[in-house]
Amino acid sequence: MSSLLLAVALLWPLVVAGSTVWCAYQVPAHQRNYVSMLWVSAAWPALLLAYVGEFQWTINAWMLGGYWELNALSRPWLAFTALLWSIAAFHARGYFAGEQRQAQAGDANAQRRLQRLTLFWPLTLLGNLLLIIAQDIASFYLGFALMTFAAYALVVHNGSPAATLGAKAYLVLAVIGEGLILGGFLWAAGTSDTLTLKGVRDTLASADHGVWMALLLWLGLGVKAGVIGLHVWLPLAHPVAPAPASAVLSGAMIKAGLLGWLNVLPLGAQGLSPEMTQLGNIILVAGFAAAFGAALYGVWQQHPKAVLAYSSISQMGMLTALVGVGLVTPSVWATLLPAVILFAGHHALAKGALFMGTSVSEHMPKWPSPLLFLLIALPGISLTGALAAGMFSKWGVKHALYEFEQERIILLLTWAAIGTAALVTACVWRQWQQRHQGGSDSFQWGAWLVALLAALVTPLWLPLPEASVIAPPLKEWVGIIWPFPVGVLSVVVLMLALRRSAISPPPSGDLWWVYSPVAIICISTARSVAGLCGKGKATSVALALKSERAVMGGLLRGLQAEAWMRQHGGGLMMALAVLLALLLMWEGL
Amino acid sequence: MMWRFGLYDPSFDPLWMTHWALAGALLLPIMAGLLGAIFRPSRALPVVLACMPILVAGVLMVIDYQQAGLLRWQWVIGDIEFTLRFSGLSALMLLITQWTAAAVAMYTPGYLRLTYPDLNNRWIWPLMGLLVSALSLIWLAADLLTLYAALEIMGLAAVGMLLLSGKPAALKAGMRYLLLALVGSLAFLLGIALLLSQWGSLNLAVLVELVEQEPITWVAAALMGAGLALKAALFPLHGWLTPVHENAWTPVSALHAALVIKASLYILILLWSILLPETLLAPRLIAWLGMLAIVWGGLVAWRADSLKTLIASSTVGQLGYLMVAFPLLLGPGIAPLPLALAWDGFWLHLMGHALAKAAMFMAAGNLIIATGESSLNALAGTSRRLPLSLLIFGIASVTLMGLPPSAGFTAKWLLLQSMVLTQQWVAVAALMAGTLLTAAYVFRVFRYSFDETAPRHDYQPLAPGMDLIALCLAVAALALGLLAHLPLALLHGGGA
Amino acid sequence: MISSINTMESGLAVCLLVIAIACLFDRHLLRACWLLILFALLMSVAWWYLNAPWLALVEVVLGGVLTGGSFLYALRNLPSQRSPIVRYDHTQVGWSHRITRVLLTVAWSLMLGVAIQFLLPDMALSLTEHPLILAAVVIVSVGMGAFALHRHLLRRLMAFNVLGSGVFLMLAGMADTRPSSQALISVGLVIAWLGSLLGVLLIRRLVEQEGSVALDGEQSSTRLPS
Amino acid sequence: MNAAWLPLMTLATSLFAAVAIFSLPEEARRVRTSINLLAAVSKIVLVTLMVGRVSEGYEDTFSFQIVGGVDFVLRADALGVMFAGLSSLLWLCTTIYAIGYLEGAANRKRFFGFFSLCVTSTLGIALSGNLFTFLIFYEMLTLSTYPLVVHSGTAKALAAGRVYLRYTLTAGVVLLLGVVLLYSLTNDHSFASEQGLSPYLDDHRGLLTLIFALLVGGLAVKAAMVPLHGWLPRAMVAPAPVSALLHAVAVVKAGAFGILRVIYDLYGIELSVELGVTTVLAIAASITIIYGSLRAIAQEELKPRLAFSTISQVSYVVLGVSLFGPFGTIGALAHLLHQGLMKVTLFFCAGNYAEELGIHRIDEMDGAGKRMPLTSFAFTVGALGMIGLPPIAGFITKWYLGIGAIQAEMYWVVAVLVASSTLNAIYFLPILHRLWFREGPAHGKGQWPKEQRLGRLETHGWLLWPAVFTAVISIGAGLLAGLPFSPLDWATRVAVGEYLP
Repeated sequence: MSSLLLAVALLWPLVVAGSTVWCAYQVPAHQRNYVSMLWVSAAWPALLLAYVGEFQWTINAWMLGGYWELNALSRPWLAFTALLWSIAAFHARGYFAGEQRQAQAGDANAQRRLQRLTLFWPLTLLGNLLLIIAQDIASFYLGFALMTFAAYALVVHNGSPAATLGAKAYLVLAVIGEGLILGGFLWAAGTSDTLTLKGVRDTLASADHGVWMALLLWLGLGVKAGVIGLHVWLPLAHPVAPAPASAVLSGAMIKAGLLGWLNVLPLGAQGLSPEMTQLGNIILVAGFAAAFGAALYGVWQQHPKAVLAYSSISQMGMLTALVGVGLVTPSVWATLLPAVILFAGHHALAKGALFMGTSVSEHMPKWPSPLLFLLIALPGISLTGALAAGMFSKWGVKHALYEFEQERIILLLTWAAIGTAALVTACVWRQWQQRHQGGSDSFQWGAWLVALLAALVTPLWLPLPEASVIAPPLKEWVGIIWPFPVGVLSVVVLMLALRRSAISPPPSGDLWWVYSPVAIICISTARSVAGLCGKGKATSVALALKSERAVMGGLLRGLQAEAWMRQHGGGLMMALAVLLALLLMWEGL
Repeated sequence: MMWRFGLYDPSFDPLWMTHWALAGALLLPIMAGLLGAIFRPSRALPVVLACMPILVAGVLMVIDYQQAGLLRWQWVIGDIEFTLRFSGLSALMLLITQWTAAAVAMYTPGYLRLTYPDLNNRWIWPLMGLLVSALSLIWLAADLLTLYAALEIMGLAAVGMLLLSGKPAALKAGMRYLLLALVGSLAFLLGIALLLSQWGSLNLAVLVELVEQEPITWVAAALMGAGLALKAALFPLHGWLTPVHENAWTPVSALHAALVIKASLYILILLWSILLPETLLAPRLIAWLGMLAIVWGGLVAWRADSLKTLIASSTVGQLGYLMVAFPLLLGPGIAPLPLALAWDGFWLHLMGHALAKAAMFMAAGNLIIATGESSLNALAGTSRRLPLSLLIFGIASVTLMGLPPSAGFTAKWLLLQSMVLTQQWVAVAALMAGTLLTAAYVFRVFRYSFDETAPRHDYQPLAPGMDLIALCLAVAALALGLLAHLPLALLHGGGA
Repeated sequence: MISSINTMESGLAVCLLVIAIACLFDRHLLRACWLLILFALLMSVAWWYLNAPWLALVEVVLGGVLTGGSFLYALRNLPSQRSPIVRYDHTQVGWSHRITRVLLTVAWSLMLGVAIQFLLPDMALSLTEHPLILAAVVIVSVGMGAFALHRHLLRRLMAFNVLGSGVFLMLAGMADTRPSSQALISVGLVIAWLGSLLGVLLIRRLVEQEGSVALDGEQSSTRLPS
Repeated sequence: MNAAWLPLMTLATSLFAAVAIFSLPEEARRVRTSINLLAAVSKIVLVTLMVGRVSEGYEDTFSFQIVGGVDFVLRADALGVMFAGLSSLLWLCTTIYAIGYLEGAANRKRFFGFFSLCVTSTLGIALSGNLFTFLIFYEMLTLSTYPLVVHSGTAKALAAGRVYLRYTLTAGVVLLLGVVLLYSLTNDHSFASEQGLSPYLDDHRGLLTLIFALLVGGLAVKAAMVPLHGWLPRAMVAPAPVSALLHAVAVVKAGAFGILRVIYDLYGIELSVELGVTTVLAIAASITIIYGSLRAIAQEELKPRLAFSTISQVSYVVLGVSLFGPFGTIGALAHLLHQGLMKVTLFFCAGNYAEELGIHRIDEMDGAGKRMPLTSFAFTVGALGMIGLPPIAGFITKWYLGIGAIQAEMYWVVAVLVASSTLNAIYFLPILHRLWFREGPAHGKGQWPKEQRLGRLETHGWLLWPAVFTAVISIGAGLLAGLPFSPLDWATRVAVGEYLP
């Protein structure tokens, strides 16, 4: 039964993708319904699968040997991912309603864009699902790659120069990330002859060069998870992607990197080498750097989705730091893990809701504005930990860290929450500034409301282990809540203070503008090297041809000797006879 | 060495039927030739019928040889002794002669009908018969008198055939050939004279016993070597060859290149084996000349711009392969294994070349008839119109290039292995270079023929079977490579 | 008596040698032709002298009458047609060409001389012991040299005939006139006659068609691209 | 029980086809097509039989003597059957493709005749049981591909043919020398012999190294290893099916397969490592991989870019061979098959673009995905497979090569692999981007260079389906690599046979 459901869960997105292709060639353009209910349903079987229970599958025929599992980690992960994808699909149905009308009216560009998006959406979903349930390297890598590359189409959707740039940044970093991941996996798998993620984890913990493999994997997966330095694609890609795509990109897909870490890094393993602990520290520092840096940079952004992208970086920074904790003090990990999952799940839904909110604020339904913007802000407030599920997840983390006396980290996390609050404030503020009335669709705001609700009650539906969700005791509430008002205040103060001054906002994508000239120089160098190779070869060929021509000329002159030999046949015969006789005598006498 | 040529006493006398077979093999060609002169066959069928008894005679002799081993005939007529021997080598050469000549004869009527339909062409038949008889006699002869007479008859018949086309260029070429061939045989005769006066016998088997290494042997060997080298067109005495082949009729060129020059070479290697066993320098000289021949023939062929010149020059290069094998066959201190390898390779190459060269000449002849021109430029577009002729040319050239699977390859393999074993690296290099040069000139032909930019439409149709005969020869040359152990078994059958 | 025999033999040898050389180097072709016939007749005398009367007969018929006739046919005007061949050889050869031929001739005579010295040890004592053989050696060498030297086809053909006779003489001189050597010589004579006949016919045709009496100067037959 | 007829018949099917085609007149299109297809299908059946026999543990051998000490041997062993399977499968695809491609063209008789000969030679190479037989078919391959390369008869084609011959014939001569040296040293040496050449190691170390250099040097020309690769990009003037077959199976693979044979079956892997030649080979292969990729980036036209990609990709096989260890071997063997499938797909697609739309240059490909979706899908599969992305077959081999490199402790090889993958991405992804994400003539911008409507579908069905089929197989070979008789499974079987005799 579960296997059947698994098959359906994985094949259904393919069927959906196939149906979009079918429609493209068989249904006339004006009747084509790109975001049909069939399309929306792509993630449903997977969502169902997450609630069936824990299972294992071994499929020998699959690539290098398939080993899939729904366990304590992957099941909740699958649940929130599939849920987010389902909600985002609903949202998309509303979001793209206008574009669909254009397409049906005969706009070829709109047709093309929608066609592309609806084809790659289920494929991206498929990759995401596969990497969650995969416990063998090949499947994980397949899922990861499929998701990564198919998502390119989601990012590039509207085809504007900004979108092209965002998609390019995304793709370049994705390729680098894939390379790093492959390198890490190869190294680990080659060292210990394993094909499963668990085997990789064990190898990382025990092998001589484990820390380097871990570093490769951490960085490679970190591209997706927005580790500082590799995060540049997020603020470039998110603002340009359509809101539902941003929602899944930021909610579900960047979590794939985190899931990868949880799967392969030897978190919580005992007896780690000092180098590994060192790596943990680096991860910790990088995480917090991202958490704070993104907040400080993000509040200046103009585009609400760019702000949200930095918020994602910041949030992922916190999660990165928690992963670092898992390496530095392994003992804490067992209790920390459920909290991290909850954190991730909550962030996924909340961030999804926030991104959908940006589209809602652009097409506001005829609701009272304060209510609307309260609702828009709500998942953000939850993210800061001041409310509902956010509070639970914050407490879950703090609780685990308290137990192992990691006060410093708690302090830093709390400060980071201030950043979160600031970013949320900035985002809502920007949305308010850029709000638009009209063009709303019930699917659009309906899905958004569902996401909002789901985000607020995350612990209720997330299939976490028993008793892993602890309600924060009342006396801690202040400690959890206080960053929110502080963050809001700081932004308000900042905005008021800088109201008159004309500071141009820094470009989104920060380090990209450093990387890209360097990369361009590198590529042009490679091109010129290739050109030089070609030129060198051409010269050598020309030289060879020239010498060949000279030799041929000489040869032709030499061949005149043929006529000479013909003339002097008799004399040559005499000479040969004499020569032979002389040789024979010479040898004989 | 001597058992290889069958110069020992046989254990059995020939059967009565073998006598008849011998008579048939030696005389029937002449008679068939005379018949041909009378009836002037214009189709292949009567020629096939005429060839049949000759071929049967040859096969019968080979069968007898396989049953009885070496066959020997000896007649004494007025104090003059005539000796014939039929060894494995003779068997092979006889077969190759008869079958190649038969193929050429079958090709001839169609060729003549298309090109030279006048009365004069009847003379080709008796000359061809005479040539085949003389060749058969050479392979069988075991005394110098018979050898000399047969060589002379062959030479004159060959000259006659080459002159038949009657073109001024052909006459000139034939004149040069005539003069040089005559002088070459006089040098040969002078050698015989020295031998006869010193050892008092013309019988090769006797000479084997008597000959000692002394200056008179050497001078005789040198004279014979030079004379036969001239007749065999060994480099650098090959100058007469190219014009002769270029201007003669195609079947004549085919026969000449395939067999006639090989006969002189055969006599050369036979006599030197007797006179100069275990000699270092003279065979070395021949080998060095052979290396030059490979390169030179290849170069001339490469730069040639007429098809027949190309093929004729290629003969010079191909003879070089055989010359290179001289030190391996005659040199001192050659171990039995490389000697055997070189021996097999030598004859295999000779046979393969005979078949392939005949096929190549015929294919080229067909191309020339069809296009009406003999220059390479005229070949443009032939790959579309005359694919079969070109394919035959290709198959034949596989043998010449020594690419597998062909007799040329297997022979080259054997020679190479022998050279490697005796560490003659320069010869190895020459063989390698020869392969490349051969490929260069062969593919030049194909390059022209694949050119589709010059469309021509006026191709003369060929007579039926002309391509087929050539194809059979070419394929035989290929098959000889894969089935090399069959002829080589015959070659070994005599004494091992 | 030995000395008288030697005188006879020596005289014969000297005559043969002189006529041969005269024949080889006479640019007047008709005269050379007659000299060749005279040479053939002297040869038959030599055969007679060497106790080979049948060979002498064959020589007269083949060498003198038939071969000589062929050459005369080439040169003389027959009643029906004029001979196309000019009766004087005007062709010129270069000095280097001549010198190499002379050197080669000397080398050949030395080579043959060495062989004979081993064959007939008494020759070592006195060169005149076997004057016929000595003459034959010189005739062979000079004939060969002349063959390689001349450009005129008819003269080359004559040189071939002289060379052939020299070879036969050497054969008979060294190996006696035993049956096998007589057989060899007879075959050689027939071949020489046939070759000469063929050659003469060819030369006539060539001169008629091309007007040239030499093979060289034509390089068209190979068509080497230049 | 020795079914000697099996390898012989497998070889003979295409030989008979060649003879039959040559003897048919040019106009007999229908009969020729039937013969082609019949022969191709029956060959696949025969190869399948052989696969069955080999998996049951038989090694069917056909042999006869050529001359003393030299035999002609055809043997169906696991490695050979693997290559034979690839060639026969791709022969069928390419034949179908070629029939469509040459619809109405001139000289089809010649083309298909030599095409069949070419396949015969390839099969012969696969099944040859000793070096002599290998050499025979190796040279036959050279000869039979020449008419295919110069098929169009243009000056460019003829020049390419000349270059091709210069390289390959010289290589053939070098190879011949190596083989002769080896035979002089050891006499007839079967590929099936267990002990390799190690008995000669002590006395003839230098000679063995020299022979190795000659053999591999000769083979490397066909395998297009830098700097002996010059013929390959030029040979691109050949018709698309020829390029496809040359690149995917016949010529370059013959070279690579030869190197496999030399190392595994002739020298034995231990001896090769002992001689230190594998390291040299690995370095040469790495240089080729990087150089080929770099040159590919600089190409503006589609087919030359694919050609340089081939140069780079084929050396993966050599690289895998030179890694001591079962994983490298598996990677090499599997790549032999996988690269064949993927590259043939790419060339089919390139041919389709050229035929249907007249596209030769990469910058003409904008938006072709809309016009020719299935072709572009196949192309995408091939390209992604070349980059090494899962689930396409290319990933599997890259994976095994990487593991092999790590187990052989040659970490720089991993760097080479990663760099090559990145370079592959750099030169393939822009094409894919153009295909799918740019707007071109299909969206009403500009015109195709030379558009023809060849069939009811996006192009002629004979052209389309082979490409799609090989693309699907490429995915299948990656996705279901664990199935029995998949390329990976068979490669593993061979490798296990090599390492655990």
